[in-house]
Amino acid sequence: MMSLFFRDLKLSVRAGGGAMIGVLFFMTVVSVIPFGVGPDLNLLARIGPAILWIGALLASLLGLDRLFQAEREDGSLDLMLMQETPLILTVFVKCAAHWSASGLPLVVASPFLGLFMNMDELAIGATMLTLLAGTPAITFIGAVGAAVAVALPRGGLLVSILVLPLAIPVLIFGVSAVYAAVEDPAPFLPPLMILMAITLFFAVIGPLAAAAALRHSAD
Amino acid sequence: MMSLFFRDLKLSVRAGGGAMIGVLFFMTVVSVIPFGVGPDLNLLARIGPAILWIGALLASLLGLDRLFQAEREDGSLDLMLMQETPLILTVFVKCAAHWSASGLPLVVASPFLGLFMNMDELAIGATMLTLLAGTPAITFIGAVGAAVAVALPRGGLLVSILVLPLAIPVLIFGVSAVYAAVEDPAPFLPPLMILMAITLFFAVIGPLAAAAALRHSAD
Amino acid sequence: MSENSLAIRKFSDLANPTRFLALADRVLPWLAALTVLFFAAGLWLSFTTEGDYQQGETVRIMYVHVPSAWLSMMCYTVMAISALGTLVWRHPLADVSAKAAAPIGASFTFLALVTGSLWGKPMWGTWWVWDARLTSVFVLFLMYLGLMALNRAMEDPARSARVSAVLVLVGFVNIPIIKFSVEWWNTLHQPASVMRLGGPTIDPEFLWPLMIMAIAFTLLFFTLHIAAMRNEIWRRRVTSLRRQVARNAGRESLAP
Amino acid sequence: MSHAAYVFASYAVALAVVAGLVLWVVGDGRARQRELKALNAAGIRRRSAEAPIGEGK
Amino acid sequence: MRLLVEGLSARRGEDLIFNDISFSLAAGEALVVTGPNGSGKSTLLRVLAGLLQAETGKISLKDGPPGFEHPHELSHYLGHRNAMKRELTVEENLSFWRRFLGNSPGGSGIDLAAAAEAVGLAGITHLPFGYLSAGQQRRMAMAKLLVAYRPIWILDEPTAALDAGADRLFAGLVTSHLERGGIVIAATHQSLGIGQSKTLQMTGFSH
Amino acid sequence: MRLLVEGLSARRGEDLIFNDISFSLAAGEALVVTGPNGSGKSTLLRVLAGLLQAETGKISLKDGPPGFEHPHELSHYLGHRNAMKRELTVEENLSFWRRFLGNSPGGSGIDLAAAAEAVGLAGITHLPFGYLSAGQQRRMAMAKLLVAYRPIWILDEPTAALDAGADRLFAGLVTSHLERGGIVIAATHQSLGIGQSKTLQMTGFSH
Ligand code: HEM
Ligand SMILES: Nc1ncnc2c1ncn2[C@@H]1O[C@H](COP(=O)(O)OP(=O)(O)OP(=O)(O)O)[C@@H](O)[C@H]1O
Ligand SMILES: Nc1ncnc2c1ncn2[C@@H]1O[C@H](COP(=O)(O)OP(=O)(O)OP(=O)(O)O)[C@@H](O)[C@H]1O
Ligand SMILES: [Mg+2]
Ligand SMILES: [Mg+2]
Repeated sequence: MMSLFFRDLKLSVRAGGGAMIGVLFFMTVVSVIPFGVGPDLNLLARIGPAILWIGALLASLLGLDRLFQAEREDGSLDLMLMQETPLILTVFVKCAAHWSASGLPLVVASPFLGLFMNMDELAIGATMLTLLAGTPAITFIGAVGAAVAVALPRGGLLVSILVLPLAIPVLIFGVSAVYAAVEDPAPFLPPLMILMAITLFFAVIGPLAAAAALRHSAD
Repeated sequence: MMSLFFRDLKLSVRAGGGAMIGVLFFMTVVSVIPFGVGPDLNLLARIGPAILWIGALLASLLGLDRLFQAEREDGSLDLMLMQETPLILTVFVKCAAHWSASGLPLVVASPFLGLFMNMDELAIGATMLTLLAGTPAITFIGAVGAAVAVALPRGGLLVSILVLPLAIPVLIFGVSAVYAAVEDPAPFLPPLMILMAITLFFAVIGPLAAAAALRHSAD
Repeated sequence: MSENSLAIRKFSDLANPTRFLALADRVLPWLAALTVLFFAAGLWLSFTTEGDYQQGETVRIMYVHVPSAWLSMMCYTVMAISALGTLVWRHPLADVSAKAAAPIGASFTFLALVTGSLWGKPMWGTWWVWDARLTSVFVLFLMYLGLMALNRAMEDPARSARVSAVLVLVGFVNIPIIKFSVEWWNTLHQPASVMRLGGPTIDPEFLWPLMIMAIAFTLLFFTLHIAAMRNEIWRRRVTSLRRQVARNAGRESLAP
Repeated sequence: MSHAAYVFASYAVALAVVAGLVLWVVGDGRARQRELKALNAAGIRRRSAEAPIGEGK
Repeated sequence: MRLLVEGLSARRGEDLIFNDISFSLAAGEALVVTGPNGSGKSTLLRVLAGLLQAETGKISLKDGPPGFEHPHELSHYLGHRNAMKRELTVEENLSFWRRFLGNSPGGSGIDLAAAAEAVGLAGITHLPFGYLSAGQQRRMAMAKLLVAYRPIWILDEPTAALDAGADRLFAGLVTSHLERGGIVIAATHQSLGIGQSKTLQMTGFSH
Repeated sequence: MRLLVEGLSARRGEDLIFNDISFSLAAGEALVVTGPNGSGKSTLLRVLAGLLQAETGKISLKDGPPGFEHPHELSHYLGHRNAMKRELTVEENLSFWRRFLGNSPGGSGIDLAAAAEAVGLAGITHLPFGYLSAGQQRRMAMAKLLVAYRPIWILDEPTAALDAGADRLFAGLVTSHLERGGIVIAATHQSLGIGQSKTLQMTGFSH
C-alpha cells in the first residue's frame, strides 16, 4: 500500500501532474476576490477565512476528477479491482496521496493568501489549522464524485456539482471554527472537533461509497 | 455560419452537452458562499454582486475548455481551418453559440441567486444588466485560453489560470457598475459603457488571438 | 483437445418491464382521474375556508407549499429506495424508477422553494433567509439537478444506473437534515408566529384542505412517475432498436 | 403587493409547474411512441418479440 | 485546372519528414501516395490541405477559378478522423457540413439522401452518428465529400476499416469524381481500384 | 487446483453477448479462446477476471489455496491496456506492481532485472514507459506477470503488436508457467505456439 501512495505522489509531481495547478488555481481565485468586492480592508478581513475556505474547496474538487479516470484509461484500475486487498483501502490510500500532493500545498499556501486578505495572525493560524483538519474530508467526499464520474468523457465540472452539496458541512464547521477563534466569546475547540469528526466520518464513508461506485462502473 | 451556430447550440443541449452544467455550477458555487461567510443578510447583500460576478466568471471559464478541443478530437477543426471563410469569423460564431448556450443561462439564473444573496431589486437588475454586457467578454477572452489549450490533455483548470488574470478588468468594471447603481452618488453609466467597450474590444481581439493560436496548434 | 461449442439461445428477461407497461396502461387512467378529483376538491376547499386572523389570505399558500415540500422529500426517498433496488436486488425497473423520478422531484422542490419564498415575503419581509430548513431544501434541489445532469452525461443507462444509485444513497443524508433541521439548527429559525401552526396543533379548519391537497399531490406524483417510467422504458427500447438497426445496416451491405 | 397577490402568484406558479410536468411527460411519451411506431413500421422488432430460435449460427 | 507542387519539404518537431517532393496533377488525374508506416504520407497530405506549414516549397493552382489563392480552399480533406459529432444524427451532421462548406465554383453537391444512398447507407440517416460501427462511420464521412462540391479531394487512408463491398463503392465514387474533372490525392496501403493513376512512393528518412 | 466454469452468460447493456459457457481447467492446462471480432472474447475474460458481473453461471476454484473465495484474486489479467504509467520509468512501474500485487501462495515472483531479461528488454528499465514503442510496452506489461506470482493468467490478445521473436519468447513464458502448474486462459486471433491446449470457439450472437 505504501508503494501505491508513493507512486501516486510521484505521478502528481512529474510532468503533467496536477499538484501545482491546484495551488495556482487556488491563488488565482482567491486573488480575484478583492477585485470583485473592492479593496475595503475590513470587509476583506471579515470574509477572508470564508474566501480561503471556499477557494480551497473549489481547488480541491476541480482537481479531483482525474483521480480514477487516469487509472481507468491505462488499465491500472482493472488490476486494482481484482486484488484481494479491499478496494476501499486502495481508494483510501489514493485519496491520502492525492491530498498530500494537492491538499497539503493548499494549506501551505493559505497563509500568504491570508495576508492578501488582510487577515490577522490569529485568523491565519486558525484558517491553516482548520484547512489542515478539513481538506482531507473534501478529498474523501470528492473521491465519491470522482468514482462516479470515472467513465464520463468530461467529468470536471460535474464532479464539483455532485460533490459540493455534500461538502457543505465541512465548510460550515471549518469557517465557524475560524470565526470562533477570532471572536472571543465563541469557543474554538468544539467546531474544530466536529470538523475532525466529519473528516474521520468521511474517511470511512467516502472510500466505501467510492469503492462501490468503482465496482459498478467497471465495463 | 448560422448552421455552425445552430449546430453548436444543439450540441450543448443534447445529452452530454455542457449547457446545464455551467448554470448548475454557478448556482452551486454561489449558494455555497453563504455557508462560508455566514447568513448575515447585510453582509451578503453587500458582497452579493461581487459573488455573482465571480461565480459567473468561474462558471464561464471552467466550461470553456472543450470549445475547440472537442472539434479537434473528431477532426472538425481541420475542416474549419481549411475553409476560405476567415477562421476568425468561425471562432466568433462558436463563441457566440457558446455564450448563448451557457452564458445567457447564467444571466437568466442570476436574479434568483440575487434573491438568495438578499440583494434588492435595483442591485439585481443592475447585476443582470452588467452580466449581460460583460459575460460575452469573458467568453471571448476564454476562447483564447481554450485555443491555446486545445492540444493539452487536461485543459480545464489550466485555461482558467491562464485567462483569469485577463478577465479581471471585466470583473472590476462589472462589479463597480453594480455598486454605482446601488450607491447613489456614483454614476452607473460610465462603468457600464466601459464594460461594453471592453466586450466590443475583446469581441475583436479574442477571436483574432484564438484564430492565430488555432492556426499554430495544427499538427 | 476439447471443443466447447457456444450457442446462444435468444431470450429476454425484459418480461418484467413488459409486464410493467401493461400494468401502467391499466392503472394510469384511474390514477389520473383520481388525481383530478382530489385536486378539484382540494382547490375548492382551500379557497372556501377561512383565512387565518394573523396571516390573512396568505395561509392559502400553505395548501400548495406544504404538500410540495413533503413530496420533494418523498420523491427523494422513492429514489433512494430505487437506488437500493438497483444496487442490492438488481431489479431491472429500479433504475428506470430512479431516473424517472429525478425531474419530478426537482419540480416539486422548485415549487416548494418558490411558494415558500412567496410566503416568506409577506410573513418575514424577505424572500430568502439562510435558515437551515430553507437551505437544506435548496441543497436538495441542487442534488436533483446534479443527478439529472449525471444521468444525461452518461450514454449507457446500464452503467449510469448503479453509479448514480450510489450517489443517490450518499445524498440521502440530506433528507433527515431537512426534516429535523427546525429542531437541530436554531440559528435563524422562522418566527414563532408561523410555527404556531406547526405540528399537530394545527387548526382543523386548515387541516382538511391541507390533507386533501397532500393526497392530491401524492396521487399526482405517482401518476407522473408511472408515466415517466413508461416513457423511460420506451426510450430505452427505441435506443436498443436503433442500435439494432445500425448493426443490421452494416450486415446487409457486408455481403454484396 | 397585496397578500392576495402572493397567494395568486403561488397558485399560478404551482399551476405552471404542474402543467409543465404533465406536458413534458405526455409529450415525451407521444414522441417515444411515435419513434417506436416508426421503427415497427420499418420492420424492426425487439428480439424477444420474435419467435424464439433455438440456436445461434 | 492544374495543381502544382514544387520542392515541398516538411518537418515534425525536429525531424525532416520528407524533402523536395514535386508533382503536378491536371483535372481528372489522381495521385496515389504509398509507403511504409511513418514514412510521411499523412504529413504530406496535411501540408497539401494547408493544415501544416511546409518547410520549403510551394503549392499552387493554375487555371483555377478566380479568387482562390490556396488550393486547400478548393479541397475536401478526409483525415483519420471523421469530423462528425457522435451526438448529432447523421442527417444533422451532413446537413451542417453541406451548409458550412458550401459549394466551390464549378459544381454543386448532391442532396443528403442521395449521398447516403451513394455510400450504401440510405436507411439510417436518422440515427445518431455514435451508434454506427466504425466502417459505417467511415462511409458517412465519405458522404460528406458528396454533399458539398470541391474539385480536389485529399484522402488519408479512405478505405481503412472498410469491407470489400464498400471498397468497390468508394472506387466508383472516386472514378466518377475524376470523370467530372476532379483531382484526387489519396494515401493508402491497399490498392484503391480506380484504374489509371499517378503514384508517389514515400520512403521516409532512414534514421 | 482446478478452475471450474459452469453455465456462464454475460451481457453488455441490453445485449446478451454469450450464453451457457462451461469448461474446467486443471493445473498445467491452457485454454485458448478464439472467434471473430465482437464475438465476446474480451467480455468472457473480463467476467473471469471478476471485472464484469456474469448474468448467470458460476466461476469457482477447487483444491485451491485456502482463504481465496474468488479465482480472480489468484489471477493475473493482461487486457488491451497495459496498466503502466507513461510518466514513470519501467522500473518504477514494475516495482510498484510487484509490491502492490504481492505473491499468491505457492510461488514467488522473480526480480525486476530478471523479468526484464525474460522479455528480452534488459537494458532499458530506466526509461520512462512512455518512451517505449508499442511492442516494447506490451512486452514490459508481460514482465508484470513475472514479478508477482499468480497461478492463473488471463491474457487478452497478449501478442498483438508483437513481432515474431517476441511471440516465441512469450510462448516460452507461457509454457514454463504451465509446467510449473499454472493455468492460462488466452484470447487470441493468432496461434500462440504453446503446444497442447484446450480451445473455446466463440461464435457470437446472430442478430
Ligand atoms: C423558501 C422557503 C421555504 C422552504 C424551502 C420551506 C420548506 C419546507 C419544508 C421542507 C417543509 C416540510 C417540513 C416537514 O414535513 O417537516 C415545510 C413545511 C412548512 N412550511 Fe415551509 N418552507 C419555506 C418557507 C415557509 C414560509 C415562509 C412559511 C410560513 C410563513 C412556511 C410554513 C411552513 C409550514 C406551516 C409548514 C408545515 C409544517 C408542518 O406542519 O410540519 N414555510 N416547509
Ligand atoms: N503530431 C505529431 N507530432 C510529431 N511527430 C509526428 C506527429 N505525427 C506524426 N509524427 C511523426 O512524423 C512521421 C511521419 O508520420 P506520418 O503520420 O506522416 O506517417 P504515415 O506515412 O502517414 O504513416 P502511416 O502509414 O502509419 O499512416 C513519423 O515518424 C511520426 O512519428
Ligand atoms: N464497453 C462496452 N459497452 C457496451 N458494449 C460493449 C463494450 N465493449 C464491447 N461491447 C460489445 O460487446 C460485444 C463483444 O465485445 P468483445 O470486446 O468482448 O469482443 P471480442 O471478441 O473481444 O472482439 P475483438 O476480437 O474485436 O477483441 C461487441 O458486440 C461489442 O460491441
Ligand atoms: Mg498516416
Ligand atoms: Mg477483444
